Amino acid sequence: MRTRSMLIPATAVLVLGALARSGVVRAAAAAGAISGTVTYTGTPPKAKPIDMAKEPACAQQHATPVTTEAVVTGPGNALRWVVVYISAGDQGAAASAAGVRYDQKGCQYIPHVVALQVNQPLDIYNSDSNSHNIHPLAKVNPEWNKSQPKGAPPIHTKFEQPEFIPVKCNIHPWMHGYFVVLTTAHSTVTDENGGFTLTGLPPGKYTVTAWHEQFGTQSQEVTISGTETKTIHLVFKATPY
Amino acid sequence: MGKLFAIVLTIITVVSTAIFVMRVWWLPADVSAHGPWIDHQLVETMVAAGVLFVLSQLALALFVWKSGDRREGRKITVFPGGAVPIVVLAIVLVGAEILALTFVGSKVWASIYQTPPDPNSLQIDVQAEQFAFYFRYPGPDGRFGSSHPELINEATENYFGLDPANDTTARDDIVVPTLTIPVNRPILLTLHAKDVNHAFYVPELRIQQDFVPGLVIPLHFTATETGKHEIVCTQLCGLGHYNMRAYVEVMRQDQFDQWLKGKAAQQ
Amino acid sequence: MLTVTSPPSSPPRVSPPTATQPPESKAAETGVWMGIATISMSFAALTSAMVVRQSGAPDWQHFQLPPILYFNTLILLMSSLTLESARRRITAAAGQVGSLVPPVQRLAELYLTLTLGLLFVMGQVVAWRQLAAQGLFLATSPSSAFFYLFTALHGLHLLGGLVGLLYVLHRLRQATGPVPRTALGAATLYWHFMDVLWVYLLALLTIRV
Amino acid sequence: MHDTAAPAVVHHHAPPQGFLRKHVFSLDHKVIGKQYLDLALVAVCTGMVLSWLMRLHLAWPTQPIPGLEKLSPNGAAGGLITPEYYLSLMTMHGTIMVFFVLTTAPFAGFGNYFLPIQVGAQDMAFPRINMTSFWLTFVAFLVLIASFFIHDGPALSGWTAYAPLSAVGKDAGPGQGLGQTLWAVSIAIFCIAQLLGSLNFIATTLDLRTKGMSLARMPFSTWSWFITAVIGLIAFAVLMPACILLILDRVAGTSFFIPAGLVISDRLQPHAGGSPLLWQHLFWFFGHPEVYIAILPGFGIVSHILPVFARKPLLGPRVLIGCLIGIAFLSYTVWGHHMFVSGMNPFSAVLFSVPTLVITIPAAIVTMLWIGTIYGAKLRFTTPALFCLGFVSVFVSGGISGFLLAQPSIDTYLHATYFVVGHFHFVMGVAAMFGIFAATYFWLPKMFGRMMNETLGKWHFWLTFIGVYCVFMPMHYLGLAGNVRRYAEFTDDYLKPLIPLHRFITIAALFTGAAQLIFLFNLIRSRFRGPKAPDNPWEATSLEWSTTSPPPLDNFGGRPPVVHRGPNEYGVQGPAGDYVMQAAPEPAAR
Repeated sequence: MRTRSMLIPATAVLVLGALARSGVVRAAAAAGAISGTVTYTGTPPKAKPIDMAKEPACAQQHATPVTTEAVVTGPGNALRWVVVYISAGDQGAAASAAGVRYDQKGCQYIPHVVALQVNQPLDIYNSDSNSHNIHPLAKVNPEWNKSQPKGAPPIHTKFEQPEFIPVKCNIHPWMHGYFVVLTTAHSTVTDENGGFTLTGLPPGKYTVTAWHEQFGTQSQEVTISGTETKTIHLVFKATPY
Repeated sequence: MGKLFAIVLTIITVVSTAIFVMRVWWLPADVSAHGPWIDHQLVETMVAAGVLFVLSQLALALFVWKSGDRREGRKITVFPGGAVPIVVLAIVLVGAEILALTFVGSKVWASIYQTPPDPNSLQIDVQAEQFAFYFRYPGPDGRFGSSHPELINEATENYFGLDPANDTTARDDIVVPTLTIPVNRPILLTLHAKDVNHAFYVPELRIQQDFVPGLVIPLHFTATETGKHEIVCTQLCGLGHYNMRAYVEVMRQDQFDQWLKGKAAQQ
Repeated sequence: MLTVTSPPSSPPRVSPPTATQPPESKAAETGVWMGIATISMSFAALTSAMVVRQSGAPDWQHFQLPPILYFNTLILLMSSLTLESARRRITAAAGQVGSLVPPVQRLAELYLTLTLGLLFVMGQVVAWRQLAAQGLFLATSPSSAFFYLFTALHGLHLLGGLVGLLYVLHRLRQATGPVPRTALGAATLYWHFMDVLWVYLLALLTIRV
Repeated sequence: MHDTAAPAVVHHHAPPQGFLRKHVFSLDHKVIGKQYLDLALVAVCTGMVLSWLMRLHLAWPTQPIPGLEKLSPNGAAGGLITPEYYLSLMTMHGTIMVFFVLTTAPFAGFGNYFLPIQVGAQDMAFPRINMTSFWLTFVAFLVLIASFFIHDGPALSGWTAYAPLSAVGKDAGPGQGLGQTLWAVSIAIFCIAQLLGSLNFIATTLDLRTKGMSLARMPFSTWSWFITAVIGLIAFAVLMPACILLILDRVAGTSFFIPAGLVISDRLQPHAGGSPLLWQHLFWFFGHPEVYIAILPGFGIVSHILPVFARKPLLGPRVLIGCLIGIAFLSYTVWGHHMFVSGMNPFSAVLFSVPTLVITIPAAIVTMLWIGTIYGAKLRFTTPALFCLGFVSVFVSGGISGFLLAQPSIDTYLHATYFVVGHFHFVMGVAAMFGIFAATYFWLPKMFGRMMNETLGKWHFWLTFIGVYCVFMPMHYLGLAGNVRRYAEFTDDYLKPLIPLHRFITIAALFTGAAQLIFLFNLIRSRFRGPKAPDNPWEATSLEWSTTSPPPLDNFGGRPPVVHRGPNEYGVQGPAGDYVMQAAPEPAAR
């Protein structure tokens, strides 16, 4: 796997470079944007503190215990870690050659959720002084499970099919994250205030979809004309358990 | 060559035995109520086995030393009495040792594993999984919520598959990754494994027991000293086996009550 | 295991046979007895596995054995009878007229045994298809799993016996050489064992499934 | 049994023509024996390299091993051995060593070559089955090795392959996909091969003995191979169906070993009702006798070789054979001592503990017989003699620690620690290897007609003898300190102080391993360039020394030997010296 995954980013860079020069990838001229916030109604589950007693090296890194990240809320019912993306209306673009960094630090995934395009390189690092194993529980893409000891080189990988892939570390059962692999290049993950911005959208009619790992999906139709920035608001219904 | 063999073998025997006798590497101090029996049995057996070890190695060394004798005309000599004394010796010596070990050993075993747990035991539910242990206390209501494998979700820390939405007894269950117990109180663990075989091993507590998925295995012990020790998995369970551990923290009863109250308040 | 007594194809390097019939090695028979021991052990292990697996398992699913199995049993028992009769006749004939090979028509019972053996295997396949038609497959329930496992393993061993019989038949049809009495005896012994094993398995399956 | 029976006619196959028939698909038991030994040589080199990698990783886990990334880009990225790769190395080391070395070399290899000769037969009872048996073993080995070259890597659930880890498939982690299936298939094939081999050994011993070779006159090595074959016939007959059940659980969705409600890596498994303990019972019913399959040929080899160099008869020959039979019988009653902490009924632990302790009696008698044989002997310190003496010493060292492990109450502490690792490496690993070395130095002159170099042999012995004690004795100390086995790294606080001792073991293991290169060199050079060996270089009595070195195709050049006495006639006035050969017609005078 490693040799293959080493080769593919390299080829991707070459191909994309050629495409960019030949003008196939359109410049971001005359493009609009969609921004907004994601919030919830109802009672979300309490974020639970994580006791990392099992891995003292990690426990020491957190002055106050970190909490579970399945549902993270912010001021004004903001909802964090929601993937917002264009699910329809996108013209399609080749995979970005820019690698996405996924880190393991203090026995946490940083970031908790990463949105990727199909075939976009993903580089997984271990910044801890202990081993981790990375286990993307893929069903459509090939599943793999691999240890990354302290000091081991980063794992370079990519996914060839769109899929919402839970990823976990079996050694530290609390470590959970998501690789959200999408066909579109237009995707983002909400910040601690529930905010997001999708940029570089040429005029046209789009469906914007927001996905949350516990609360499912919400969609809205948006039409962009010119270089305007449309603001939308997406709301999830939360349940305590 | 025979003399060389005898010397080398003697050195090996003496050095090996000396390291045992001097206890350069030895068991950690025992902190359990049943541990002294095990330690006693272990030392007894070790002495008996050690004597046999030294005797047979030295006999081998001695005979080899002597049989290298190359003097002209030396005749071979048969072992005095032939094979009969050897058979008798082996049966009597080893047999007596076996009888003693079985008799005493099975009493020790029986007193630990074949006795029912104390009815006043503190019951704690244990879930072993790839690659961690989780411990569950029943909470203020004194009852454990029932476990549903299909509800196990580690992303939300639901390691036992509890159903707080429908099962009220589950809502106050306390789940922690560190086995916290009061000193001098009988503890009854009920061992569950959610995926593969694991084992519960605390050298200081002189306890080792496998988790078997599909079975609930009771395990009881009493810790006699406060302190913090490592619980490690000794049954190969996959890539993270070496890192499957937890801590057991033995506290004074009042500290424990305090701790439990604090945990209950967080639920 | 029946290859031992093939006729010498080169001048014997051992002391030449003094009698008309060289002493035949009993190794083939010993071999079959050893084979019987080991096959029995394997099935004993599987039986204990079945007992352990059934005890306290909530997913044990009782089902009706396909009736064709009893018919198959009859066929297999008959094949044992024909084979035994063939063995006696051929051995007796060989004893009377020295080491001459019996005429081909005396082999009719052997052909019949072969046919019955094949028929049994086909009958077992029919039983499988009937079970499958009921929706009972290998992984449906432990009871069906053990059924398929036992019948398949027995069937494979029986096919091994058929190959052995074919080999003996081939030897008997050769015009030259001594009658391979030990080989025939060994093959017959094995075949009878397959019978006994099947009756045991059928009883086990009837009681437990 | 057939004392007066005329030699049976078996060797019917013509002298083989062509390379393939002569050296590859040969029916000759001698060629097949050599093939087994060559396979075991390849296997033991592989297994040893694996153990080096493991030891290096345990001592210096963060130190990249140069070149390893090229060998295994997936398991050792950056030259660092990942935990799963470590477990794969460990699993493959155990499987290769137990099955393809300790079973293949002393039993199938030397047994194939020398059992027929020692009973005066021209070949095995069933030469074609014999050939099939070897080639099945070979295929089993290839299947196992193939798992190094698949994406997921080899199996990692240990040579014991405990279910459900070994049964549930790839959800349980790397190595639990195709690698584990290949493991199970390989072992199932190996079982068939060994069953056929055992059957052959038994039939040959019972039916092909030459005139005058009564059972009581058989050499001790023949006895041990015969008894080992009987053990194997039963043991592998149980492991094979167990492997079939495991394969079905893995590929056909059955639930023999997988209970209901398992959640592995967040996935509820579609299985129900199976029993993980069932696998353990089936496996150890095979597994414990397997220990004796590995070591009993060593017993026979030492009992056969020791009198030759002691120049006196083995003490208590009948007692020895009685003990071997007793051990074989008892070996089937003790399997549960591997499962004291497995969650089986605590009462049965006591039941299994008693025969486990009782089995030490015949083992102790045998050891004392050897020591008693050395008493008052005129030892000739050749390399095979030294390895026999070493065998006795390491067998005692390994066997004695069994007293502790046999008791469930002590096993509660020592189970699954390095104490166990030290114990079984001494008693079945190193002891059996010493038996193999003794047999090689002793019989190579007969097999290839060339002597091995004595100086190199003695260097090899001394380095190995001291080396194994430096490697395996400290493991007992680690075990006492509670050091858990099968750990890829020692991250626990209480294990960290033990790492210096691990480093000592690693260095000792590297040195001991390097000493084996002397053996390898000696073996290969002597095989082709060694000085010519006479027919009976050691002045031994058994039938293999009555024929030429190497023996002709039918072993005795058309003159089957007639046996007049047992193999134990040393220290007597014989026609050629202080011994009388089994085939010598003259009466022996004491």
